[in-house]
Amino acid sequence: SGGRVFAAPSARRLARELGVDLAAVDGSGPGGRITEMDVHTAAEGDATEPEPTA
Amino acid sequence: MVVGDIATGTDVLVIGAGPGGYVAAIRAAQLDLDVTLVEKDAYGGTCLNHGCIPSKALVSATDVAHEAREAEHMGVHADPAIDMAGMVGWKDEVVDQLTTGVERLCKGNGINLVEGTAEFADENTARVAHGGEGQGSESIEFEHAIVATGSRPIELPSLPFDGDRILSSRHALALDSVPDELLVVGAGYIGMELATVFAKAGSDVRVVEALDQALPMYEADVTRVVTQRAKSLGVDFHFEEAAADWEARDEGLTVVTEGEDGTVSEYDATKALVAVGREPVTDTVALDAAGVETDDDGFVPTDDRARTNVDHVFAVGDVAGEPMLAHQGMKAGEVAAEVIAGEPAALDQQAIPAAVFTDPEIGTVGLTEREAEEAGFEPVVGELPLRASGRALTHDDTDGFVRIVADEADGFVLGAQIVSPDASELIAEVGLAIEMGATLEDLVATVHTHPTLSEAVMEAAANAMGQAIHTLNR
Amino acid sequence: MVVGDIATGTDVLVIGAGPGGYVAAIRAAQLDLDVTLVEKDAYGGTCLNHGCIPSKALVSATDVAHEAREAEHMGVHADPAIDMAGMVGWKDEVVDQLTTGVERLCKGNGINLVEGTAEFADENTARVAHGGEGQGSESIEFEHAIVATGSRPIELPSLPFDGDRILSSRHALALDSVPDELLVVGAGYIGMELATVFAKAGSDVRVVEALDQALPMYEADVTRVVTQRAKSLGVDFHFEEAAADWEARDEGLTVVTEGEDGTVSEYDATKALVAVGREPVTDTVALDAAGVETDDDGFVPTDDRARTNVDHVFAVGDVAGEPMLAHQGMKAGEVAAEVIAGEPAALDQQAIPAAVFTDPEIGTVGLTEREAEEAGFEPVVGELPLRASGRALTHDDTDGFVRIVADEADGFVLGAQIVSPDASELIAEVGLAIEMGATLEDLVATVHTHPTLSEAVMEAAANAMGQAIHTLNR
Ligand SMILES: Cc1cc2nc3c(=O)[nH]c(=O)nc-3n(C[C@H](O)[C@H](O)[C@H](O)COP(=O)(O)OP(=O)(O)OC[C@H]3O[C@@H](n4cnc5c(N)ncnc54)[C@H](O)[C@@H]3O)c2cc1C
Ligand SMILES: Cc1cc2nc3c(=O)[nH]c(=O)nc-3n(C[C@H](O)[C@H](O)[C@H](O)COP(=O)(O)OP(=O)(O)OC[C@H]3O[C@@H](n4cnc5c(N)ncnc54)[C@H](O)[C@@H]3O)c2cc1C
Repeated sequence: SGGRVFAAPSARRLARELGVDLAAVDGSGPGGRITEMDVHTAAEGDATEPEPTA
Repeated sequence: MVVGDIATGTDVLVIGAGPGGYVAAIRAAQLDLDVTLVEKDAYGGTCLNHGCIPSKALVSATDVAHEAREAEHMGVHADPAIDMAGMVGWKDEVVDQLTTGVERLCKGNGINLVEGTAEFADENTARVAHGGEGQGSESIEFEHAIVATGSRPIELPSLPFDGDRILSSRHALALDSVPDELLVVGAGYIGMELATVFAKAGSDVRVVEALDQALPMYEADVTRVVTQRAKSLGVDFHFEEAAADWEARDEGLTVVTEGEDGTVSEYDATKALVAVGREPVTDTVALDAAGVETDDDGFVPTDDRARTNVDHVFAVGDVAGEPMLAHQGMKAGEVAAEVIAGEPAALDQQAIPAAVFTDPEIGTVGLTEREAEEAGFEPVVGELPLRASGRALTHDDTDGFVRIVADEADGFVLGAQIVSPDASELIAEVGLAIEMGATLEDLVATVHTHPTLSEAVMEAAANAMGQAIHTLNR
Repeated sequence: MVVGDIATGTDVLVIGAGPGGYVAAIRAAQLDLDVTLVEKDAYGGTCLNHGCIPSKALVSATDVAHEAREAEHMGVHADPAIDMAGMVGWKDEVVDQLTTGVERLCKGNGINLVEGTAEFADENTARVAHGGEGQGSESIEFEHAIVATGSRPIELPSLPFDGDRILSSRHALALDSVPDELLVVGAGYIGMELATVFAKAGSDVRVVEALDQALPMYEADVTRVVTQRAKSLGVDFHFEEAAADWEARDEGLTVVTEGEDGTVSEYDATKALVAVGREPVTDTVALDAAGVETDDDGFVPTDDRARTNVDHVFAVGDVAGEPMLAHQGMKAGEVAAEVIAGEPAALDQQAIPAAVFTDPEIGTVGLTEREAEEAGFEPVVGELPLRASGRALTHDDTDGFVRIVADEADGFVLGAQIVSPDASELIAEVGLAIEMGATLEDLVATVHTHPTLSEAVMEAAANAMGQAIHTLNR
């Protein structure tokens, strides 16, 4: 659907903070919306070092 | 004030104290950075002094008069008279309160305020020339700079501003009497807001626009409501005509226009207001000394961290390009400050709302149906006409509609186009819905107060799901 | 109309066509159920005919006059006069349009409309007595029934309604002249809205309230703003006094009150409006014939599916108890219809908003700080005073504030208390935030249009995070 990632601003900020690429996260929310929990899960499951954010 | 040439150092130099600059400065100071804010003119920039605030003050004040004048059928008999000098005086008080407030907030946050014009000397130094003779100048060394120099009205070579007969929006917001006949060149949002203000204040208003509709950035059915209302206020539209020349005449002027087909027309007016767009202000600041690039239109390109091509120099607000709106500048100011402070901030908003404070207002956020299609969605659209809203009826204001655009497949809310009283307020909810990834169902399930216009947002969403109560679903 | 006693059958019998009933009927019809809607009086019930809509029409109309009267300092000179008969006539037109609209929507959705009073005969049958002599009656067999019989004003034995000197809200909304002196008994939301309306229309208004503040369901600082404004409109408050007796006097009356301490006072007035609450209407419908129980206050208890103690009988709206608000009734109506149609619906809303259309308005949704504590949260609170809002200044209306309550630990938005112009509209966004499980950060990250009052919602949230720009953070 339009290639857009659906996630609340707080989840998007968390993804930046943890260096998670939202496009690669499976959302568990309605319609595939990505929750903060999904971002944490993706960050833990990711063996690579988080990217620097600033 | 500092006299003579002394050198100071700062973590963050902010150039320009409009909405982009003062918000950046305050946010940076909150994040414990040492901040210097330079402003050459007045705190609050265009927005507080010559833009958003004064225009909305006049919109509100003329609206009070207009509503009272039109309320006989509601049992209210009034014959309001407008004293433009009094109205502008009140507007100036509003502006004063807010600009004083901005200055106080800056001081309260410990920002170093410098009055003068800042020009880059090199990548890490700016010179500030203090206004007035013998005021001297100072050198400021910075770790990071935020350019927030804003924009100014575009001048037409054929109709150059003189502040007397040919006005910019800034002049128009400071008139001390209502012009008998006002010719507005340009039917963008500034032209349309001021055309409405002066029509309500009693001017005979004529609008000349080169394109074929008012507010050309909006969909035709959105614009139609506002154009119709403006016509009923006596505004006379001339589309597909461009201002070509002018001539002084008694106390006023004659403006010559040229149509698409070469037809020449002449319009007499007391004053002409030219509102054909705004251009970035970069000629005050010597960007090239810092190595900062501009694009072909003179704007400073930035990335999603509000960063220019020079890593430690940021640009926010109108100088950074579209959308040239105060809230975009403020958000970019916050992001620039947070990025400098090392926070994981970004300009990653899904939707920047925009409002036009005409009668009725227009409020839009996110995608139109067409834009949603172009973005690869399969949009579903829901609408509630305002005449089906109880609150709109009690406001005696039923021209308009609320339209919600969503993705058919998963119901995600993608956008809204609202034409209604307080549309500027109503879009806030849809903006949040878009940012949250809310679905139509989420909007419909949320209980909305009765009777309000916000119910129309819920009902438009319900209509998109085939579940609206107060309109038959299609 | 059906004459004589015939029997018909229906999937869903809805009794009462107020907001609870007509919405239930429309939603049930949308879900392909065969629906019969019985109304004894007028489509739209209390809300459209004698409540929400007429009161908001008069609020809006008197507001137009009031704003124009008070705008001299803004350069608008008007001396508005109110013609109450004209105003009430306009209000009646608004009501007519909406009630006709409801009838048309019901028909458009294929609902079987029956005029008359429905009384249960047994668990699956109701008798409808058609109004008027020789109109006969009919029997309706139903699979499911939805009781939506609403509420009526509570009458004080010491001050019984006579529609002439002693008025209910319904009478007050239909006056054809402005009473010189109006005594309002009860400072709940209906009393306060009407006190404001008549003060703006020119009455000398006096409010007598048994408790020690107006709008006692709200926090003291919320109420204070509205009480102060009412006082500046000339409303005279007498708290901790209860109406005890009355006596006719010339064209008006004298009302006797008794204070907490036994002090007796006498107030002369042209009319008295008694607005001390509303009680459920169940005496029209013979609930016991269907086995439906009521509680000690006469309300029909329901579960989160809007179901009564009898499985196939539902109750929605005021008859089902607090909050006695139209939007609560509508939502319950939808849920009842959906549950009957086998959908997984429930009254699981996290927050039911409420508004008081005084000057300024009050809008609340979700929890107050105290309620959040009681619910086991550790609340954090953010506020923006309206005098820090640019839009409030341009509205010339800066008394009030936006307060946001959130959970300290995870930032979830829990509630809002808003006192401002259009507070009834502004709470929509916070309602959505609560239902979505949005955090303070989500509200702050969402770009809000400048200049709007909705920015104050964002700034109050930012204040709770220590990040507000336009107010110093605590
Ligand atoms: C009539 C009108 C109505 C408008 N209404 C709205 C509205 O309702 N909503 C909305 O969102 N937007 C509105 N706008 C647009 C809004 O005003 C701008 O988007 C906003 O002001 C941009 O903010 P900024 O901080 O980028 O620049 P500005 O507000 O233009 O501020 C730039 C500041 O930088 C200073 N400056 C420039 N160069 C230097 C230098 N070298 N050294 C020191 N100082 C310098 C200037 O003096 C100025 O104070 C309106 C504009 C106009 C003209
Ligand atoms: C002055 C005033 C202002 C108000 N303002 C607001 C406001 O701004 N916002 C808000 O949310 N709420 C407001 N309310 C409250 C609102 O009006 C009620 O919450 C709402 O009307 C309840 O809807 P309902 O469907 O339960 O009942 P009602 O609207 O009372 O409708 C019940 C209907 O049932 C009919 N009926 C009863 N018995 C039978 C029977 N046996 N057979 C057939 N028909 C029957 C009645 O004739 C009536 O039409 C206001 C109320 C008043 C009085």
